Amino acid sequence: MQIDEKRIRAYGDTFNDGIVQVSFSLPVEHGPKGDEAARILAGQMGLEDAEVAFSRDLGQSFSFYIVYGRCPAYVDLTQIQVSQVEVEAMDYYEINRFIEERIGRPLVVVGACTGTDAHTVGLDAIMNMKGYAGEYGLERYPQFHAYNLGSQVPNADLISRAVEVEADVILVSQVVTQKNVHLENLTNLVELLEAEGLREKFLLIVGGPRISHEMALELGFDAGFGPGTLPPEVATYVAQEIYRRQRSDSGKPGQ
Amino acid sequence: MQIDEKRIRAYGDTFNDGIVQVSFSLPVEHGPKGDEAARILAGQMGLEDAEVAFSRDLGQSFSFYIVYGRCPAYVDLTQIQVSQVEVEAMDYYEINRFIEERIGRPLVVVGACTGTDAHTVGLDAIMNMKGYAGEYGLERYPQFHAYNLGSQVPNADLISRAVEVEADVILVSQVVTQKNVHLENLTNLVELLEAEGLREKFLLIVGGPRISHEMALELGFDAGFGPGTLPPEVATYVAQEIYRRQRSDSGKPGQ
Amino acid sequence: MEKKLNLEQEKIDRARQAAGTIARGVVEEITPRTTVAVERTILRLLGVDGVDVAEIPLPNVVVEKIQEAQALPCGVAHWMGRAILATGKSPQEIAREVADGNLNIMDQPLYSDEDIRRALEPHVREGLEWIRDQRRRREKFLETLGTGPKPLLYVIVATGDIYEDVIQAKSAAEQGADIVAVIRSTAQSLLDYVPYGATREGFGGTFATQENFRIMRQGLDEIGEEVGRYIYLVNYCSGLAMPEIAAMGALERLDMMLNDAMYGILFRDINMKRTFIDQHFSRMINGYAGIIINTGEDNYLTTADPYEAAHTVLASQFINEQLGLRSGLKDEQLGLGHAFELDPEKEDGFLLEVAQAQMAREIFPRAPLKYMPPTRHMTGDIFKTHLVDGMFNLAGVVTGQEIQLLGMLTEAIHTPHIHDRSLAIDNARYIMNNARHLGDEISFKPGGKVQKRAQQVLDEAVEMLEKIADLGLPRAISEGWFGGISRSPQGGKGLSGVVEKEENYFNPFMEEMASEREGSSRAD
Amino acid sequence: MEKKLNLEQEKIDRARQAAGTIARGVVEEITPRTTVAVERTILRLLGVDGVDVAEIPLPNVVVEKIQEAQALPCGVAHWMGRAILATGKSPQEIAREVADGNLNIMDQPLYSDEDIRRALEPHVREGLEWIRDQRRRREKFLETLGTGPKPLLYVIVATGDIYEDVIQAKSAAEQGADIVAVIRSTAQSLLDYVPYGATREGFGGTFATQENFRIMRQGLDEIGEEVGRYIYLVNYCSGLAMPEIAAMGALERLDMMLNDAMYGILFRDINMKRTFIDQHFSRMINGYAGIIINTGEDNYLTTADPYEAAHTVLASQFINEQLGLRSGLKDEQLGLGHAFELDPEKEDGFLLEVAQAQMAREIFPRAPLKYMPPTRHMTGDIFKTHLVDGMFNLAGVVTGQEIQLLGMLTEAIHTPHIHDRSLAIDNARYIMNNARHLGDEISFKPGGKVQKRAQQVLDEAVEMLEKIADLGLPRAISEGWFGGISRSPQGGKGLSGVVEKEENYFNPFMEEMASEREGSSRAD
Ligand code: B12
Ligand code: B12
Ligand SMILES: Cc1ncc(COP(=O)(O)O)c(C=O)c1O
Ligand SMILES: Cc1ncc(COP(=O)(O)O)c(C=O)c1O
Repeated sequence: MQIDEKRIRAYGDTFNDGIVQVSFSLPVEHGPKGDEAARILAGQMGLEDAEVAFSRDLGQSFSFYIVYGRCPAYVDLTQIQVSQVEVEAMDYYEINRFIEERIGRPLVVVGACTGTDAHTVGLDAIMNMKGYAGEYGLERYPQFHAYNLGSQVPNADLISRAVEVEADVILVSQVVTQKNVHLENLTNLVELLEAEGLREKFLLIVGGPRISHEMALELGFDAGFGPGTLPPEVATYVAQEIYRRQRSDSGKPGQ
Repeated sequence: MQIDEKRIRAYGDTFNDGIVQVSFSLPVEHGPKGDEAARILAGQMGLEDAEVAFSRDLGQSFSFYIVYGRCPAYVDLTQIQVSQVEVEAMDYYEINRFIEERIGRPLVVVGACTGTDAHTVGLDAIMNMKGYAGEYGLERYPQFHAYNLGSQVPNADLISRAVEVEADVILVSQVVTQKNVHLENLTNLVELLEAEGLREKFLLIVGGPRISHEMALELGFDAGFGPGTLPPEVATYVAQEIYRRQRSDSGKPGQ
Repeated sequence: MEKKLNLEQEKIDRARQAAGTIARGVVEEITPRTTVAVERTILRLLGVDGVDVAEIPLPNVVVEKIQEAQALPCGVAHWMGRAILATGKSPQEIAREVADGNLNIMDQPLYSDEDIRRALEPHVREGLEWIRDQRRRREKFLETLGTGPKPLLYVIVATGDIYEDVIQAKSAAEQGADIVAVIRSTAQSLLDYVPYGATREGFGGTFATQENFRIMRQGLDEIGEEVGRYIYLVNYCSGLAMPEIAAMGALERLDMMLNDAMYGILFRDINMKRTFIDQHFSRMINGYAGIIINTGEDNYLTTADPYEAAHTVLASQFINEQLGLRSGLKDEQLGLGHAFELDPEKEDGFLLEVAQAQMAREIFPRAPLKYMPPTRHMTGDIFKTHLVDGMFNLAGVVTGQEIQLLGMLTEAIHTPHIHDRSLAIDNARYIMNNARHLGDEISFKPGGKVQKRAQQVLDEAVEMLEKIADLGLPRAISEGWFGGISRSPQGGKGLSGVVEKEENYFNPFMEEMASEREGSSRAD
Repeated sequence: MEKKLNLEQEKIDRARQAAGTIARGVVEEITPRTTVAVERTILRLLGVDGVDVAEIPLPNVVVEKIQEAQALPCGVAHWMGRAILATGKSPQEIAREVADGNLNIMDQPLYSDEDIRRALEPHVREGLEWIRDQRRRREKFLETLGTGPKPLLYVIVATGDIYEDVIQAKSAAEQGADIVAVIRSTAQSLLDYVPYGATREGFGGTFATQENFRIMRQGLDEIGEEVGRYIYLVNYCSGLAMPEIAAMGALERLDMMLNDAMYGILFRDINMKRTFIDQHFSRMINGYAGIIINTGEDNYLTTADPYEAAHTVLASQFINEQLGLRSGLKDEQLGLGHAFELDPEKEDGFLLEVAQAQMAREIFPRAPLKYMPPTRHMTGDIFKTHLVDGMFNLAGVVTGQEIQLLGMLTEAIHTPHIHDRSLAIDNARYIMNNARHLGDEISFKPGGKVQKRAQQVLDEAVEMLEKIADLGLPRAISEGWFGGISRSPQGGKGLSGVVEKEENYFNPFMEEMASEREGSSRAD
């Protein structure tokens, strides 16, 4: 079976069959008319041969649909560029050595769950001693001075703390994304930093289960880390990026 | 909350949020590139803010995706016409009385699972004595003479049997739909009947879990019955339709 | 209920005794103090409601005025009583005038304590009467409509918009939900006031306001009549405005309240003293209103390891029980929390979950235990999550839980959508019906994995509680014994709202509630 | 294995005895007869393969020629032996020449039976040697690679295209599948021949051909090495070409075969006599090849009511066992079938399912029971189906099943897609691991719902079997005792392919296999 990388379609049990499953609710009474509405909606998503495999009454004149159909759309895999934080895998010891040898001083990191977000587990996974999935957090690294401000920290407080401890890096965690509250929050942080002329002083990093590097860049951050991030990935990125900036700027960031 | 029936969109937790869930596999290695391909494909289905909530390696360079996004498409409910077999609810006794009084003789019905289909349960539900969901099957009706030919009956055999017993009605069940084998089968039956000039002699009915009335009409049948059909629905339709034809044609069908 | 775990009663007794000692220590801390929130609550119960031009709730306006004058140690009741005597107006009128700047509440003639109490008396009576009416109304509904079979199915709504919430809640009730909780917006717990009016914009939840309570209560009463089941309404009695929310809930006939003795301390970094005082009065109100509280032990397992920390859940249940009884709650109102949070990849994890749930059932036989679903190990794999939720539902029915908070297949993705809830309810109904009497049918091998696990968890809890009884609860919390989170007695939000009572301080509601109730037999 | 159901051994013995009587009756019917399929099978085992210009398989060409001459009662071996002696050619060369019209197999010189047997002997030996080699190869793989933990996870592939099937099968193996069955196209079971070559177009499944077997076997051997587990291959040894498929499977190292004594009769309306004869020889071949058969009792519950008809499953298991042992299968090769098919809406249905599965486990302790998933009550609600499949997996692990055919969340929709299978495997792995030792841990209340149900089903099965032992199996089938389907001894397809043997008839493979094997101890 030769795959055409330029025309990747969904696969059920035969190449290019384009099978996809879709589910959604409609504010429509359950019944044949609702089923037909669901079929039409699936059609508008481009599905061919769309069939309502199941529908369920939700009460209150709502109904739920499970639809299968064939999606003729395809993706050109050769055109896909995933922007990801590029880090050569370094481990705990390598990172500490790298910072010691190439930067010559411990790096100061301030982290917080900002706004009204109180989900600290993700940030703790990166920062706390005990770390995550068997990897130590930044607090344990001799070459990092890490300040974990915890949850529900206003952006302004985070900034003033970062200034106070002369941080190199600001780490922000955002987990709650309902109504895009995280986007508002993150944008606001960048704006505050820029307004105070502090944006360039810090390496600005955001993480969370719905964060991607691409989105982080768009929001004006230096990097973004998504679900499953391990502390050494963040530590490596920080060390290498600060080293790179030092060399190219000939001035040290964050000082 | 006033709903605009002309612009019905999918609903997650806020009117018109358009939330839909999609899942599919791609013939692509699991990883960030695959996730991005899935996101793009969802985009081509018209989804906005599409996010890959989960992806899974399937081995063999395949991967599976669960995506959520917002579908801006809407459906105009006021334009939807569902063609359904229209039957006023009659019960066992009413139907028998109706046939006796208005048609004046028992109706002859021949049924089969045609082609290679061996799923008899659906047809039996309509035809057998014991019936389905508490409703008797046609065999129990004094005003029906029902012949159930069982499974895997070639179309030609079905036709010759129908001619032999002077049937008024042919019932066909089709359950296996893979590679659209049912469509071929059903089309072939209509073609055979037409070739032999017999199409008008019978009321031609098809049923099965993926059959709709609309599809049945398109294929040249008189009616189609989908999942959950009960025997009296079929019996009522048959009785009324044959009565109607008798009156309007002034000639009896099936004789 | 048949005992299946071969637990030693002597250990259970020791645990309960240690928890009693711990609770006594806490109560000693509480008694000489009040908080701004408690005082605002008194005003609310006296009928004060509404906001000023700056949208500040009147109870806050009044209490702040008194606090500015450093006169709160006498209690807001004292000052309000004097104002009533002086003006002949109602508390609400007085509050409004204070807000409008037409009345200086600090500048009122002096009256005897007796006069003051007498002046307040009709308002106190009216407040309590209203609550008792609501309680009777609930009892009436329960008599006529009844509820679903146990475990009751508990779902959350969390759209941020109270009107969408009502739609979702009604849909859920039609599907079979017995209990609906309106999750609060992320921001609310740290607000030292309660927002006002109907709200349509929250994040991760909907603001708890009295008007929102009313709107949802009405919606649930309507659908309850339709589906022929009384639908319980739940909200969050926690955060800096904890006792005010208790009052609002009592007035608007909520049926359950998330109301934990330590949750705010640990998970919202609210000051310890503040929390202990606030929870005590909250619980008195909940007790009086016949509201079932839901404690928050499940939360420990979201930050600590669910296998290692299992005994902290049990220890905390004992503490919540002892504190609850001391605040006037009955056993039947103690919806002690626990959770199904072990890593689904753990071999025999289901056996361990059943052990824990069965253990809670046997140790707290009269408590309407609240069983929380898997969350932390859930991913965006909606199919897997649905399945793990099914195993959770199975554990719930097999061990005879009373309140089953249903897991949602989209746990790791978003707050529940309308069909997520429907699928979750269908899941629970199927599993619970299909295995309805499995619990009656099976017993566990003596000395097997299930029995051993329960015994081990109990042993560890006894040890932990006896140590805490020595150290005191504040010290244990400082050392991070719960949820791996450490909080110091002087740290956290809201300490400035704690006030040492003066001698003539009084809280007419607390007094009245305490005198009306018969002390729960097990409280000493 | 611990006994949990308090079943009376005396009843089990009675049931087995009655089934023995029934089986003896069937064997009496079989012995004097052969069928066209059996004869074609002999040719295949002698090395005949390929098709003629009209795509008719050579075994059919040869057997039809002999049948036309009404000479089949002597058996194809007789005629082939004579041709070998006369031409000095191999059976394959002879068959090809017959097909090309260059040789008239009926027009061969006469030889003594002894000479004929001697002429066939090297070809018979070669055929059997090949099968024994395959068997040894399997044993070697099992030794070196081993298998997954029990229950083994069994999935189906059914794309209709053997090359897609291989992709899907390999993906499944990577996900954790232990057993892969290639489902056959709807049309195949009524074909009185086996299609030839690699096929890419089937409906609801892929044609069973020897080349397809080979392609899939190779694919599974490859992936088995990669994942470090031997992956079992399964196909359908049923329909009008049943014994030929047994031969093909033996030659291509299939590991399991769906091979039921009555399935074809009931569900494909194949003539009874034809089926009994075909299944006997099929089973001898399967037995010889070390193949595990899968019987089809699950199917009854798709047409009859799963609650009412539960005992017919047990009765049929006894019959399949007794017939199987008489065909030379060992207990360890009897993958007796049963199913989890109760309406999910049934209260305590899970208890009844566990009762049935545990009962089968206790009554057939050495059989690798094959447990079939919920199908008939499944709808297009993929979430619900996934969940019911989870309960099925739980029942499987709790009752110690050996072969678990995994339910698919799209059961009511389509044959499995690549991710359906992956989700199903993930489901089973999670449930079975998470409740791995639950079965060891629990016992059932004496006289409780579980025990009572098992006892009741056993009672009914005993009664049914004793009646059938009186009436004979054909009569019971005519009266619709299995699956609610009635079939008469003279009805159904393929009767014309049944042939009364002449005195000098012989089937060299049957003789050789019978003499090689030690009669199973329990067969009388
Ligand atoms: C645990 C939990 C809680 C705990 C939090 C305890 C604590 N101290 O953190 C408690 C019970 C308190 C809680 C409360 C609430 N929660 Co909560 N919670 C969860 C849960 C179950 C797990 C989150 C978690 O710990 N994941 C494990 C960590 C390790 O993963 P992670 O956060 O993704 O972190 C990794 C990466 O993202 C990355 N990362 C994360 N941050 C950072 C930062 C940096 C700098 C870097 C480099 C990397 C990085 O690295 C980490 C390690 O790999 C999720 C559901 C789920 N299963 O995901 C819901 C969930 C996140 N919660 C939710 C909600 C709504 C709430 C509430 C708002 C509900 C309410 N109204 O009361 C409250 C209030 C919380 C608040 N104010 O923010 C929603 C969010 C919905 C949304 N998308 O907006 C979720 C998805 C549940 C749901 N389906 O409704 N919650
Ligand atoms: C039971 C069953 C079987 C039984 C059939 C027993 C029998 N005698 O019927 C057995 C085990 C033998 C079987 C075998 C196979 N099956 Co099957 N089977 C099913 C199953 C589980 C249920 C079907 C059923 O009985 N439904 C109950 C009846 C009452 O519903 P119904 O058919 O929809 O009928 C109702 C209406 O549709 C309507 N109706 C139906 N017919 C008619 C006719 C008329 C005239 C009218 C008016 C109304 C009407 O009224 C009925 C009552 O309301 C389905 C999966 C599922 N859960 O749906 C798979 C399923 C139908 N089978 C399937 C397949 C592939 C097969 C096989 C081909 C597999 C194989 N390769 O071996 C074989 C071969 C069968 C063959 N040659 O056709 C697939 C079909 C896939 C597809 N969409 O193409 C399914 C969907 C399973 C799957 N996911 O793979 N099967
Ligand atoms: C006991 C308890 N109280 C309160 C909350 C939520 O509180 P908040 O609104 O403060 O986030 C929870 C969280 O689920 C809880 O378990
Ligand atoms: C024992 C047995 N044999 C054969 C089959 C399938 O047979 P066919 O290919 O004839 O449809 C089944 C069906 O699942 C079965 O259970």
